[in-house]
Amino acid sequence: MRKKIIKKSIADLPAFVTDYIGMALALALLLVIFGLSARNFFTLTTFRTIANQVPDITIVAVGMTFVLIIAGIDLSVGSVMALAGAVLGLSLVEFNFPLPAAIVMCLAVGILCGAANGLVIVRWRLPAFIVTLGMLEIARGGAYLVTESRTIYIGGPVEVITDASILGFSLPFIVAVAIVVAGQLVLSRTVFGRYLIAIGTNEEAVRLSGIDPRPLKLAVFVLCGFLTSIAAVIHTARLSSANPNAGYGLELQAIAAVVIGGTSLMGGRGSVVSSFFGVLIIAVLGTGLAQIGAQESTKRLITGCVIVAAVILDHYRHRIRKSQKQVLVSAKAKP
Amino acid sequence: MRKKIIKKSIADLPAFVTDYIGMALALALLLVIFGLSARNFFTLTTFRTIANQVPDITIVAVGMTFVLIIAGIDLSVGSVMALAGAVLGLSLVEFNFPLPAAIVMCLAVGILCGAANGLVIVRWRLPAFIVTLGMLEIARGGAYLVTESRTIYIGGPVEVITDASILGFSLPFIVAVAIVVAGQLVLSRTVFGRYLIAIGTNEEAVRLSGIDPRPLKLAVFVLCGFLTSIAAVIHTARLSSANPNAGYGLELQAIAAVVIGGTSLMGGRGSVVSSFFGVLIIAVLGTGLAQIGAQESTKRLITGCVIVAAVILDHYRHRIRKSQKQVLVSAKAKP
Amino acid sequence: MKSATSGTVFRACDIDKSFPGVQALSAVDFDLRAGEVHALVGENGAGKSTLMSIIAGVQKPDSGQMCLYEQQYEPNGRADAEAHGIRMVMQELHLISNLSVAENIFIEKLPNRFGIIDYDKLNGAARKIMKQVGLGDVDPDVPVRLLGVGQQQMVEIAAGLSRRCRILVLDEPTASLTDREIELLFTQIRKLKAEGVGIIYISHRIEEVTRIADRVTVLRDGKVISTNPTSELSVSDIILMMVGRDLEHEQLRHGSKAGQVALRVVGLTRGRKVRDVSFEVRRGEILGVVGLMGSGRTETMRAVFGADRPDSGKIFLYGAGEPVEIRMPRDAVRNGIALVTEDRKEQGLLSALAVRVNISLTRLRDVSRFGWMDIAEEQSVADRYIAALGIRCSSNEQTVGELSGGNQQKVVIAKWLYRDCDVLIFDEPTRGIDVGAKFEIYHMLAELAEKGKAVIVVSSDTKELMAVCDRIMVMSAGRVAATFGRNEWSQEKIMSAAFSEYVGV
Amino acid sequence: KQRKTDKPRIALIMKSLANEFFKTMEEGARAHHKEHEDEYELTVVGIKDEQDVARQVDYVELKIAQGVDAIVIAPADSKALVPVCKRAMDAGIIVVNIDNKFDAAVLADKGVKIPFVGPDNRKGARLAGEYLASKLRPGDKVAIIEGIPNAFNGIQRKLGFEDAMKAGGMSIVSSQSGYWETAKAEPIVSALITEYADLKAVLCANDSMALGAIAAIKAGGKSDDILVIGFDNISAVKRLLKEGKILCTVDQHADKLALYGIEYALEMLKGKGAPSDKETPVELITPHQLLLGESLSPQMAYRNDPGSIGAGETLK
Ligand SMILES: Nc1ncnc2c1ncn2[C@@H]1O[C@H](COP(=O)(O)OP(=O)(O)OP(=O)(O)O)[C@@H](O)[C@H]1O
Ligand SMILES: Nc1ncnc2c1ncn2[C@@H]1O[C@H](COP(=O)(O)OP(=O)(O)OP(=O)(O)O)[C@@H](O)[C@H]1O
Ligand SMILES: [Mg+2]
Ligand SMILES: [Mg+2]
Repeated sequence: MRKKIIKKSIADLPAFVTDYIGMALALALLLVIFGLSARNFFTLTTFRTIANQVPDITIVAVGMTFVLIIAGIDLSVGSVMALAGAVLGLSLVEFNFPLPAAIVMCLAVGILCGAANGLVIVRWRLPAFIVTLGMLEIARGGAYLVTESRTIYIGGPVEVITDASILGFSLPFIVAVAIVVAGQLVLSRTVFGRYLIAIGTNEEAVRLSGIDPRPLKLAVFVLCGFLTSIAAVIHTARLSSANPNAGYGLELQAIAAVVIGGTSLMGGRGSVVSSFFGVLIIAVLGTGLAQIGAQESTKRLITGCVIVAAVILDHYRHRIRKSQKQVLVSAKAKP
Repeated sequence: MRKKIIKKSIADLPAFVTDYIGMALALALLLVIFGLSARNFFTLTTFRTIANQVPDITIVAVGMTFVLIIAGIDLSVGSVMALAGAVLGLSLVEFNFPLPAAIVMCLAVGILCGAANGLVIVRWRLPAFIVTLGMLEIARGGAYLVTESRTIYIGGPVEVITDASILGFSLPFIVAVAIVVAGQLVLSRTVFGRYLIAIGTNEEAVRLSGIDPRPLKLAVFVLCGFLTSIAAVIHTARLSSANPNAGYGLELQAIAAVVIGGTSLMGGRGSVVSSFFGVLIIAVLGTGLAQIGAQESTKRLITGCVIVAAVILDHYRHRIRKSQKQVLVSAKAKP
Repeated sequence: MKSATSGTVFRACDIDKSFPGVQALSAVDFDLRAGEVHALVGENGAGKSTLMSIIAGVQKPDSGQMCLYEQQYEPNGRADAEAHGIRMVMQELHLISNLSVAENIFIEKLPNRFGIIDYDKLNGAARKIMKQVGLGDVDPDVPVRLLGVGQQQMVEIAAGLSRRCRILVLDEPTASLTDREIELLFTQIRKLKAEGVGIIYISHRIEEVTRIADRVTVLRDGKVISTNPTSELSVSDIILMMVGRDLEHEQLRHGSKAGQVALRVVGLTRGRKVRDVSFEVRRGEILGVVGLMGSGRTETMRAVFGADRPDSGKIFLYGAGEPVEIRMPRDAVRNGIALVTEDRKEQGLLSALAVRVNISLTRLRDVSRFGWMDIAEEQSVADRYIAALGIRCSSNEQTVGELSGGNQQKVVIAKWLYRDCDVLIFDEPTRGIDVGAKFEIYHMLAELAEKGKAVIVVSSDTKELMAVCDRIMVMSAGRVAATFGRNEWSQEKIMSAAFSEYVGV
Repeated sequence: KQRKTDKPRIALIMKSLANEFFKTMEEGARAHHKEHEDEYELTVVGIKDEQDVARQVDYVELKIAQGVDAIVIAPADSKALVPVCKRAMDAGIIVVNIDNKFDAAVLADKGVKIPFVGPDNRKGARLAGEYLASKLRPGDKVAIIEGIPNAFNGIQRKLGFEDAMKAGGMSIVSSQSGYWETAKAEPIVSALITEYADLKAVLCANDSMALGAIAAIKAGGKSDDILVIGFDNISAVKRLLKEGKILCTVDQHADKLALYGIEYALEMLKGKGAPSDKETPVELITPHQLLLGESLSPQMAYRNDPGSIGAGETLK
């Protein structure tokens, strides 16, 4: 009886609340735990630190969300970020390009890598996993080639990007949030987004509905490459240097964030905003564990457990959503 | 006309030839290229070296093949290998267990990790990708914890494993080949194997046929963990020491090998023998590139291209297979 | 028909089952005697499949009891039901495409020694059972994915017949079978009857029901309307009870005002399935296509639509002298050709998404502005088609996968009606659709033709084609065997044409 | 074609050539080889990353198979590579250990002596630490960013830092691994400066991590309060030193490291000298030195500091 009432009242909440409530709860839980165990956790600096750290991975996670929604995957984001960053560094330091020109070069690299991924996947109908695994190696090789395996220190010329701030928020953070918002709107409110969800649900049915899924899929990989190169600009600016080893393991981190956010690896279901929550959870976890000075082994153990716990939580959230939807539907169906 | 005849004659070949011909050709091509460009490539020692270095990854690849066939994935193999190896080292060095007892401990760790993966995946119906990603972190943390982040030198006690040899082949190589053969037979000839293919193809249909797919899926993850721990024994023996960082990136390497071998990431299709070919291709590539003294960047670029080229080749192989199969259906249908 | 000899073996009392927004079954009583065929008929969404899946343990009822041989029966999952001797051939195909035919048939009990499959025994047993259902010419070793939908359905049936059971449920087994296979199935059913097996038989083809069933239960809106011996009922009685009104059962169309040639196909060839096929359809005309299973009808239509690349052949549209190039479905749709595919689950629907999303998919441009979705407009479009086709769903937000088979089919049709193409190809549009809806669909086809569309209907039900078509093209072994006009055809002529190419070989 | 030459064939087996430090080593060796092309033949192989120990074992085996005359190896693991090197020596190949010293206990277990030619990382770290200590007051809080936990070099550097800090009376509030990587060090340092608002210095076990530390400190607005020291003297830190963003780093003369090993191997091939360890110079690099002009040429340092060669004290 009691249970029913609770169910009912959960069901009365607007959908977007239950969409994000699980995430928000998880995040809050982490904050409380670290707030209690680290000394200076609840300070402005902690939050500024996190805000400073998340923009690049957030932007990559947005791209990854799109890729996962069409039931693809992109393992090359880390390497592509390194390559794009390397080209940015080279353009600025070796060729003395002005910053805008160098950024254009960098973005072009991301777009090209994304396009290469997309074209091969679409042309030969190959699994994205393996093609982007190939690109992971290729782009990393390219980054080594371009930088001669050296870290390129850039300094001033790129630091303007991180130094700019509006209302106390750094430019990269604002860009990242803008991309999240735009991404969510594209996904849920545009024809393009609708097609992507449809492709992720049943590509063959989309094709037989007279829509060619190939340019759309290609576009998604290009978009992911493009977003990755924006992340590369921000990453490079933050570290004032271009490192050919940058973004090592970024792909798994980004996928973890996106999946923690409830996007399905099977395609057809996902939310950009939730991915952002996923990124925040991972960032808070990292910062918190570092602040309490956890051992490497502890860090790994806890990170692993949080990842698994988050998806288990998501499982239950889905159940609630489902029952909620059912209540809604039957309420509508009655009259 | 000519084309038709070729098609026909290809179609007449027994299935296993076309199954492996693409792989064999790719391998032969690599051998020829390196034979021409490296000085001492075609020597017995080169091949002995390769035979020495493939057993552990081969065994992991067999486990991964099973996992991919049920449309799962196991990202934790590298970490689990490190953890199992660490336990092996600890048992031998700290607790002075006899080798068989230490091996039992090591295998138990693999089985436990696999079971943990499987249970969580099956119980909450979570995607294997994210659960095993969690395990990747957890097992690595465990390996650090157990070894206190140090390499444990073992020496003599484990070296007996690699030193044993039969007919000139080392024990690990023989074990690996035996596992490949057994794996292939299990997959294609046993009820268990056919159920796995069925689950990978259409889990819902399997469930509706009155077969509970959950224990089977669990069994596959346990099997993968078990095989990974056998690989850990071999790996540890080869290095005479247990390294907490062992198997870093092994998961992607194993998946690449398996997918190059034509196993589908979507499940329902795969072959253990082909995975072995995939492992060999990657090993020959690595050895060959090292022998000609390729730069790191070149190595990466070429490895990436070979991965992509291999799956493109596989695409065309499938086309041939398909036309062959269709001929089969109608040919038999006639009388 | 011989009436049942022995007593009741199964009884269900007062079964209730509701899904969110739908009372699928309310207070349903149902019983089955040994050695009888008990037919269950009703409109789409009447609750037939739901009742059967409860009996077969796939779903649990909300309330009510079931008794099997006077024993309380509460199946816990399908395997449990099978242990009780109840088997079901489900409406939707549930085959494992990568396994062989034989493996699919014996999936839950593969003959083995220490876990190693005995393929000789397996294939031998499969061959025997396949011959009984008319799959004798298929190799049991072939993976199921290489078979056509019709053949796959026969594999499902074969799987259902493969093990001894006391109760056999057949949920629309004949939906994509042609007469030849249906005869074979009936032979099997009679054999089982003689052995005392109770059979529950669901079909939308009422003539079939009157031929094979001993008793008929009519369901409407989840309630049992009546249960009567077949001998006491006529076809029109049954339809009246099902639909609640009388359907005129006469010819739908009287002469056509065929106009310009809308689609002309010349020398279309694709592999061995489609060989040098030429035909044309005019505006305002309905062309029926019949043939035996695997005769190449589906392949032909897929090739026209660009779903598969033909090896050769030309397609001319709307009387143009130049052939159009159709490389993919997109080109076909842009040229005004639509194809309602045969396999709705795999090829027609986004099962996990809402009805609204499925209907608007073909024409998103019209429910959006500058790439921005106009959800309100989309909903109103969806509601319009839901009303027009009588799709039973709780709202346009309901997930398509939750609808009954027939309603899913209507969603696919709605999607193409919304696209408003000039040439419409329907591949088995009435597969799994109830008489009422079938009638509506044929009305709709006629209406489309009236409006000047060119319509092609592929169907395995020759009688319904004869009711609605202007011309009927018969395919045999990938070739066009004959084309008949309205006054030329007869069931016999069509059948002999359908067999013609096979006899020669 | 088995082209037998009289020239000795030397194999240089490195860690990751994608790492600037080893890349520089490799280039130094290649340059040396170019100058002395008539004296020996050189092949260089490197592994993917530091975790790729097994691959390095394979490479040694490969080189044994190819029958090289000498192997100069920078082992990725100070224990796991010993057995295979012993096999090489059993096959009559001269083995010289550079960069990362083999574990003494394992060498003893295997009953081999492999000469080590390389710098004393602990000493280098101590030098940098002491320089830092001179800028701090006793009791100041400092943090260490370590390398990969089981890397011998990293452990030595951490110990050196600790030696200096203890001597100076500083308090080490945290010591975490940044995995040699910029991107991994950055969030850790960010967290540390939040947690310890009065942190005074960050000691990084390599320069790449120092880059991350500097970025974190800059983002935290503490550039003026916190000192950073690094290790390796990669090219990128030159400007940072000049700009005063990094206090000091340590140069082990990567470009010479490999060739010291090669020269030593050549000497041994000529039959001179029993295998004994050789210590190569480490040098503290401060902005001060940079202002004096380029740092002392390493060759000079090598000559000017003869005491550091040969008498390599064995470290734990
Ligand atoms: N899983 C489900 N979730 C929600 N509603 C369902 C579900 N399964 C069935 N329904 C609804 O229950 C009703 C009965 O469906 P059922 O499949 O039993 O009909 P049917 O008589 O078999 O129809 P058809 O002839 O079209 O196959 C339909 O309105 C359908 O939408
Ligand atoms: N490209 C394809 N992909 C998947 N299935 C296909 C494809 N082409 C044809 N088929 C399937 O192959 C089967 C054989 O096609 P064909 O056109 O010969 O049969 P048909 O006359 O339509 O008979 P039926 O549909 O009753 O089996 C079809 O049922 C169709 O579902
Ligand atoms: Mg039904
Ligand atoms: Mg068909």
